[in-house]
Amino acid sequence: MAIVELKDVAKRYDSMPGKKGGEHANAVEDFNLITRDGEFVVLVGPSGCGKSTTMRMIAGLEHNTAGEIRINGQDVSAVEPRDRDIAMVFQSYALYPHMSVYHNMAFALELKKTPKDEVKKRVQEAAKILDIEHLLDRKPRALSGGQRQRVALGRALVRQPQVFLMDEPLSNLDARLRVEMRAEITRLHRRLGVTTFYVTHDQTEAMTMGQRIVVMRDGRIQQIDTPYNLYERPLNRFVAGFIGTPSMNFLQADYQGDTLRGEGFSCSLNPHQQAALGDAGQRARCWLGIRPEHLHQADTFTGSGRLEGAVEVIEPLGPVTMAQVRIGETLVTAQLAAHLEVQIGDTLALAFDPDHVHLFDIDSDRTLGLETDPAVSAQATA
Amino acid sequence: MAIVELKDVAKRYDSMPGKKGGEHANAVEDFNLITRDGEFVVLVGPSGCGKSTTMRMIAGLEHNTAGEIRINGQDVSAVEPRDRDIAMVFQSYALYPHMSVYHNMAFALELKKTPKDEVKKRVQEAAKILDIEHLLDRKPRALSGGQRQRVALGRALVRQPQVFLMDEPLSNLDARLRVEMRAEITRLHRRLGVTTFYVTHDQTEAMTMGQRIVVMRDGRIQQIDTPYNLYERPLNRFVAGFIGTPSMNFLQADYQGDTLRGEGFSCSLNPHQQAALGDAGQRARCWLGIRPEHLHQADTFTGSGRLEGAVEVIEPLGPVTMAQVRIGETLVTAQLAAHLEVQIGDTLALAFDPDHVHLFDIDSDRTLGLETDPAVSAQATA
Amino acid sequence: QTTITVATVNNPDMVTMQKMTRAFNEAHPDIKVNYVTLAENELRQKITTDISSGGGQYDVITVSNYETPIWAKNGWLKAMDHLPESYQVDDLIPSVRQGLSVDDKLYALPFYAESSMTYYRKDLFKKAGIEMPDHPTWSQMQDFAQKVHDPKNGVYGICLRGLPGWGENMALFSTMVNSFGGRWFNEQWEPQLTSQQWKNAANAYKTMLTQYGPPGSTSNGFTESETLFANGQCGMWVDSTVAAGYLSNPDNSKVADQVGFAQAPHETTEAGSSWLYAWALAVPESAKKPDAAQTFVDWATSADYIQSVADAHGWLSVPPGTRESTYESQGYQKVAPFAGLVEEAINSADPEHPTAEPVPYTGIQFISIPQFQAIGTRVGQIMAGILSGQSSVDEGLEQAQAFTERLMRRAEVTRK
Amino acid sequence: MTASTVDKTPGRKSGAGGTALTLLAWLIGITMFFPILWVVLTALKTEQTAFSMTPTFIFSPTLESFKSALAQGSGYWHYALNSVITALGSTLVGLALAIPAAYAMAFYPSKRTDFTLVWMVSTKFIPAVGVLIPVFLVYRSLGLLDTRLGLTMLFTSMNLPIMVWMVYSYFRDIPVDIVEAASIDGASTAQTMFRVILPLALPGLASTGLLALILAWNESFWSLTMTDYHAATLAVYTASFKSGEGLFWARLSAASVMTIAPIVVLGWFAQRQMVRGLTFGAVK
Amino acid sequence: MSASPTNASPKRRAPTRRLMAPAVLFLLIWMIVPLAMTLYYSLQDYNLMMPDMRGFAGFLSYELLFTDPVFWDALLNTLLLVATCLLITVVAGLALALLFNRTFVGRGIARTLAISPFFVMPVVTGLIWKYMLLDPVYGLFSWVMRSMGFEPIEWLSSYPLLSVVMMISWEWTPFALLILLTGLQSLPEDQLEAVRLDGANRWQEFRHIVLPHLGQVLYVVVMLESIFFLTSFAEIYATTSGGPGTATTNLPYYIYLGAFYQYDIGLSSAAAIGAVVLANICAIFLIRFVAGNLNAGSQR
Ligand SMILES: Nc1ncnc2c1ncn2[C@@H]1O[C@H](COP(=O)(O)OP(=O)(O)OP(=O)(O)O)[C@@H](O)[C@H]1O
Ligand SMILES: Nc1ncnc2c1ncn2[C@@H]1O[C@H](COP(=O)(O)OP(=O)(O)OP(=O)(O)O)[C@@H](O)[C@H]1O
Ligand SMILES: [Mg+2]
Ligand SMILES: [Mg+2]
Repeated sequence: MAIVELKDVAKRYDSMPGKKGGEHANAVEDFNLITRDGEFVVLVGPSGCGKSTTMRMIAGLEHNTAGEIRINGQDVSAVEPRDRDIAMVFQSYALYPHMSVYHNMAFALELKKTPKDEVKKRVQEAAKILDIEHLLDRKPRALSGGQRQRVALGRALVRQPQVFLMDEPLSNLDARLRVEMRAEITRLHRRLGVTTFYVTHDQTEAMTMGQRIVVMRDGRIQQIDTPYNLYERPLNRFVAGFIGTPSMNFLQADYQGDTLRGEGFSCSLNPHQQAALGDAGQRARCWLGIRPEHLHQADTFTGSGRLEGAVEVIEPLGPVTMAQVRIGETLVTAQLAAHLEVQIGDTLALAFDPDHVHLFDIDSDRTLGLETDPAVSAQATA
Repeated sequence: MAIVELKDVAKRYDSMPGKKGGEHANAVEDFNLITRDGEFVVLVGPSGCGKSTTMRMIAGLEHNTAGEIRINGQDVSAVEPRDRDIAMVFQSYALYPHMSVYHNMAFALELKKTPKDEVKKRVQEAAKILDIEHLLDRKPRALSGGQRQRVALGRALVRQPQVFLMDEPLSNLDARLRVEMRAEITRLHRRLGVTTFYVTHDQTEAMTMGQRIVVMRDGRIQQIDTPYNLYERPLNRFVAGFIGTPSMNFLQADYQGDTLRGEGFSCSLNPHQQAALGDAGQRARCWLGIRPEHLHQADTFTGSGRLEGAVEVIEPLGPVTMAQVRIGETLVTAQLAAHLEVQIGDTLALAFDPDHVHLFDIDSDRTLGLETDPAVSAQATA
Repeated sequence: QTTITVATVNNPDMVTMQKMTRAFNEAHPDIKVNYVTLAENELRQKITTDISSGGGQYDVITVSNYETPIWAKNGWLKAMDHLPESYQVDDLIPSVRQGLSVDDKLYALPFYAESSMTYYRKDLFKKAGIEMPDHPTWSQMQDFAQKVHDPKNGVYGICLRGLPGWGENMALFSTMVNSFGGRWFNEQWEPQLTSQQWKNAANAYKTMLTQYGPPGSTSNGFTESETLFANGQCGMWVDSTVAAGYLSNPDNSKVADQVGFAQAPHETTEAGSSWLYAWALAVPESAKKPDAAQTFVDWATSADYIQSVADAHGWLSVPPGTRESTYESQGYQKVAPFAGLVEEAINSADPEHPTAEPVPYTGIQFISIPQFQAIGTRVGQIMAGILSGQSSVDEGLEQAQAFTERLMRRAEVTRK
Repeated sequence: MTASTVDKTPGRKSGAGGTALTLLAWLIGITMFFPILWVVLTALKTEQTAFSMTPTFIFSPTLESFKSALAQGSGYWHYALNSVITALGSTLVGLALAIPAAYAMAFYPSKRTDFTLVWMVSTKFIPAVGVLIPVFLVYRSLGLLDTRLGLTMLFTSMNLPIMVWMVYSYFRDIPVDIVEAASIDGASTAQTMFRVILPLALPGLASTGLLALILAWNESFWSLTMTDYHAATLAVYTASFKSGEGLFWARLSAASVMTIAPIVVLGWFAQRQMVRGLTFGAVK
Repeated sequence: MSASPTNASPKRRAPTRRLMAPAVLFLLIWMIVPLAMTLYYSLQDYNLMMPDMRGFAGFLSYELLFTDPVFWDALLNTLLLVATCLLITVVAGLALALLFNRTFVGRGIARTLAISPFFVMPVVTGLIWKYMLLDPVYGLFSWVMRSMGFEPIEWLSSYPLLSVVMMISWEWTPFALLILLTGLQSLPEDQLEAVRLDGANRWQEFRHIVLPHLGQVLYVVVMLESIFFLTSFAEIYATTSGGPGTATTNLPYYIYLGAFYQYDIGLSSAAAIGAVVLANICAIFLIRFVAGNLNAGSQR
């Protein structure tokens, strides 16, 4: 129910040290994003990249040191957090320790003078969804970690604000509950259509819930795009490596005409890829990116796109098995069939489909062969 | 370097309400486990099932209300936490707010009068692993959530205690870092051989790191076994459903002779399964469990083990796509190929290999056809 | 109906006055009396603050013969020049009356007055085989003290005020200085505190208290000494005449039947050897109800009042030292064997001639100048310091001299 | 964070050392209290037994001194009422002023916060005697002498800096996240204060209030100089039992007991409020 | 702990002003008016007993003050008193707070008993000590000494400053105890747990966790007690009256003597200004050297 607009937003903490030892000076920098009304935006990025800071600025808990934040077109720099009509799930929970779980959840509603019955109904409802009905009378200190997190989530869910901000709301829940919660949040979002910002480290959550995903790194946006596009067309090597678990494998390679050659492998390129590499000019080196799920066992195969190396790690994960194979200096991860019959130390041959590889500039890490300039693309999709 | 023994351990919190509204009376009950020296034990279970409580009892922070805890054969009920030589990563971090990151990590070493150089070396090393080298001078309050968690982890990693206790140490980290940390912890464990208890909600972590996994529910142990066995031979429906993501699908079915029939499907049983069902006596009903990864698209297939229903949810997850299909009253999840060409509402046919199904008693939820009694099995593997 | 506020000290005679207020109300039903009762220090502090700033909070104040002349000169007190005939002004003991007058005009009416005298234990003296003369000298006192000193049995040779304060140890010590022939100032207002007479007096004081006195004598003021004596722990005691009644009363005193009385000791001169102190009631210029206040003051200091106290509480409870008629009364003489001695002491105290040599000031144990409180307090502290061994007599007196000089200079500078 | 208490952890069961510490605590408590007990005993003695070289512990108690301390003329109830009004009044006003200020400084600190705090406390550096005359003159011209209002204001100004400081330090123990959560929940400043902060800081507020109450109750310098009768407090009452002549010790003891009894009783109740901090489980 | 709003954004300062205004204004008036008047009087000839002699005196009062040896004695005594009392009360208060933070039988009662001295009026405290405890003849202390066969000590004349220190400490240790106890109660338990697992013994636990946590509260105690000790008056007034000699004359008592014995408002105002300056120096010292260390423990 709200359009959130961030324009050139930056944040610098007073207590932050300068650009020392490779540290970025700003917690958030040049943040540009305009949501659609009712959009579900997911923020992802390495720990410390500025996700929480961005959320806190939207909430008004932190003052942006540069740029402008607008909600429904209105500049909110002078609007207090309480007047922004935002519900937030804090990464640190921030429960009211002196209130029971019930009152923690009811507090915001009570402040709005919602009728008692209504409050009770909504709290009960949320508690049911969160499976904390039996804990309503307890104080936070008598809860387990995951139960506390659910209370924190419940405190937001009972409300119907303009914007939801959820900072890793499911991180301490078990897989099953997390799947349920994910579904509930998606359902709630569909029903209420509240614009939502959602921080998560869970790729599944990010991919399934986000209508758009913002990938951040060191305070800067790397790409804003749909889940599918992020996976299929990452703008640079960072995004490519960040999206998808296990991450994409990167190998250095030289190219010559239509062939790419690296330590222990070679593959022929399709015309599109050739064109991309040609664009990159004189340089004869590039990064080759292959996702683990695009590698398969290829004992007998000898054609284009064959890798071979000693197995160093084997991780059986139930449905699949992960194998790490040493190719030159790189450990390449491959997602293989469940009942892999190899031992550590064995030599394993892997094959990949050359159409499924990604190519990146050796210096700038930009993806080669994308039609548009990354920055423009980020804006364009926004 | 230590054998930890828990015998009939139970914990009841003073402030816990009685058996009200289906709540279990004890946070932990009848906990029995003997670790091997240097074993890596993972605790999993739904939120609030008593994992943290168990860890805290081992650490001596909570007094077990029943049973006995022994470390290396010695009853530790009279041993203070400080004398147990245990390092713990708290679920709530519990950082020292007034100390810099460096001192948070160095503190335990300094207390032991470790030489300065040595302290510095070890802290630097850990900081490097955790990628928090540039934060060493900061106070915890100036860190992001994930950074704090890494400090909490670092505080344990610098030590070489008898036992490591790690309570969801990676929950707030991004996927990539988590993979790295996982590898580091495994490496450390291999190198030092310290007996480790590890709580996680991440199945991958549990499956890859744990030598044995303890599955808990409502304070009680459900199964203690190797990752492989848990996945392949869960002792009961709870474990079967809990291990593996997405969870196993459960369908009610009647059996008659060698055939199992449910709403919209039927399949023939192998002799082993027949025997198991025969054991169950008169009852003609049972639970049929099929893992999503054992379902595949089967448009043309018509044989034994065919399911058909309307697609309700499609989740493209990059390498695979999850589809939820309605079979009777149940939503069955299937893990299918990445580029699934179906729409919501389409009818989808799925097939499963009857050899890969699990059968459970309709009342007790126990797995049918396991040679050994669950309880005995749990002890035996211990 | 008018209400007057009376500020008064919390001494037993004033407490009696409060109890007698009913009688006043019967005579003057239109006047209601509120009392502000405090200990001496607090009271003085309050009244000073009030009166010097013209506060007008009190209609009747309790003042002593020390501040009366000073305040009168500052124009803060109403003159008592319209006293009715029935008041019998001439009945007032002359020296007391004089102390409360400026230019022969009364500014405060005496409520009770005291001088100093010597108390001793007849039984102990008998045991030691000595006898107390009517007019002992300080040398004799020292001698006696030595003889009756018996700390093992809890008896100390002599109790004297040691508690610092211009109205505490300095009241006594000033009389000692006087009788040793010393004076505060010569006629040019130059302080004389390092003179030989002062040193002699100080040495005598120190010797007696440190060698034959009770322990911790620097905390002993009037009350503490009185307690000690009443408990039978002093062989001798030189102090206010008001203690006589208390010590003779077996209810209070374990040694009631063994108290002997004598005049305050002298040494080289009898002049100024006993002090003169009076608590008097005055009406400030700033009083809001001066007439009612005057009525009250007249009543409380009248002979009738004394008579009615005697009727109500017995003669021992009457405020002493103000009227000759008290001492002439049969009733008083009967219960107070010391009455004659007291009357003599008061009568002989001459504020105009406090010592052998001439002085530019009036007052025996104080000097009627504003600076005296400060000087007396400081010197009192120094004397206590001498007693507790913090400084020698010579050093102490030099400090005292220096302080006095400073203060006098300050006053002169201000005057210019 | 957990709700377990320190003592529940294994190995912490009180053994011989624990018993010794308990005994020590009791011993210290009794020793500290002894002088007060002694005053109470003295108040029950006659003036004569009050002073004796060997202290009497066993004697037949008499209520004489209490009777005279409570006698009609003593006006005990009048003074007590004034004490209650001025002490309570100044404490309440002080809290009302101190809480918002401390809240602002604790949760919205700025560079001037430290300065402000020190400045506030520096207003207390002037010894009361030093400003007595100025304040007296001002009060006289404002007609505040001997009024409860005047005395209450004096006490308030006397205690305010202390209260701000204490409340501030207690507020600082509360995680900011909670305040942020409240503002996200739409709570106004007042609502945050009353519904979130105050309940959490209750133990601290209780001790602050108690402290202010005690200081005001026991203040004697200003009460003695600025009041006479109408607004005079128990401090004045007590002072009026001190005398330059005669034995007054038992009476003074009785008066002192009557003076401190209300505040001691109140203190006993108030310190129950100082229960364990409540912020556990609030934040990660 | 949490990421705190380290920067006060402009929009957030608004409530700050509004909330602080009443207290600040109130104190401002209460500080400025008397201070200005005191400053004014310190430059005046103003003797209560000499109403006729008023006028501008320049710095005469200050000159007299600084040349008065008693003033310097008083200054020294004040500092001595503050320093020793602070040391005793804070150390003892801390020890007692730790002692009473344990749970034991009848803790509430014992704690109340220990806190009670603080409820007693300072003047009464003085009287109790002077007459009932320290009196060399009737005092309890000397009775104890005597019954053990020793000569009683003449506390107030032989060790006057020590006696005053004892009194003040008796009265104020409970204050430190009370405040520190409340501070201890807010110590997050998980930190204690962490430090125990880190292998700290009791002392290290205290030194590295409890003490830093108490920093802020300790700072408050030190600061407030300094004020009270700097301005302590009633105890001295009721017992030694500043003596013997100048042994227990502190600044407030010195000012008192100036105002009510010399009636010299000029001089006592100058001394009051001197006390303010001294106190501010102490405060700066505290802030510079103590706060830095103590404040480290604060949560934010
Ligand atoms: N202090 C307490 N008082 C009362 N009950 C408590 C207390 N601490 C925990 N509990 C309850 O005990 C049970 C187990 O808690 P525990 O913290 O061990 O769970 P957990 O398995 O760690 O869960 P999570 O994954 O959510 O952290 C929970 O139901 C919880 O509500
Ligand atoms: N109060 C602060 N003072 C100084 N620096 C801070 C403060 N809070 C956060 N930072 C820094 O700002 C950066 C961004 O922090 P932020 O909390 O936004 O990260 P995040 O993306 O939420 O990370 P995480 O996933 O670990 O929670 C981090 O490098 C962090 O160290
Ligand atoms: Mg974050
Ligand atoms: Mg937990």
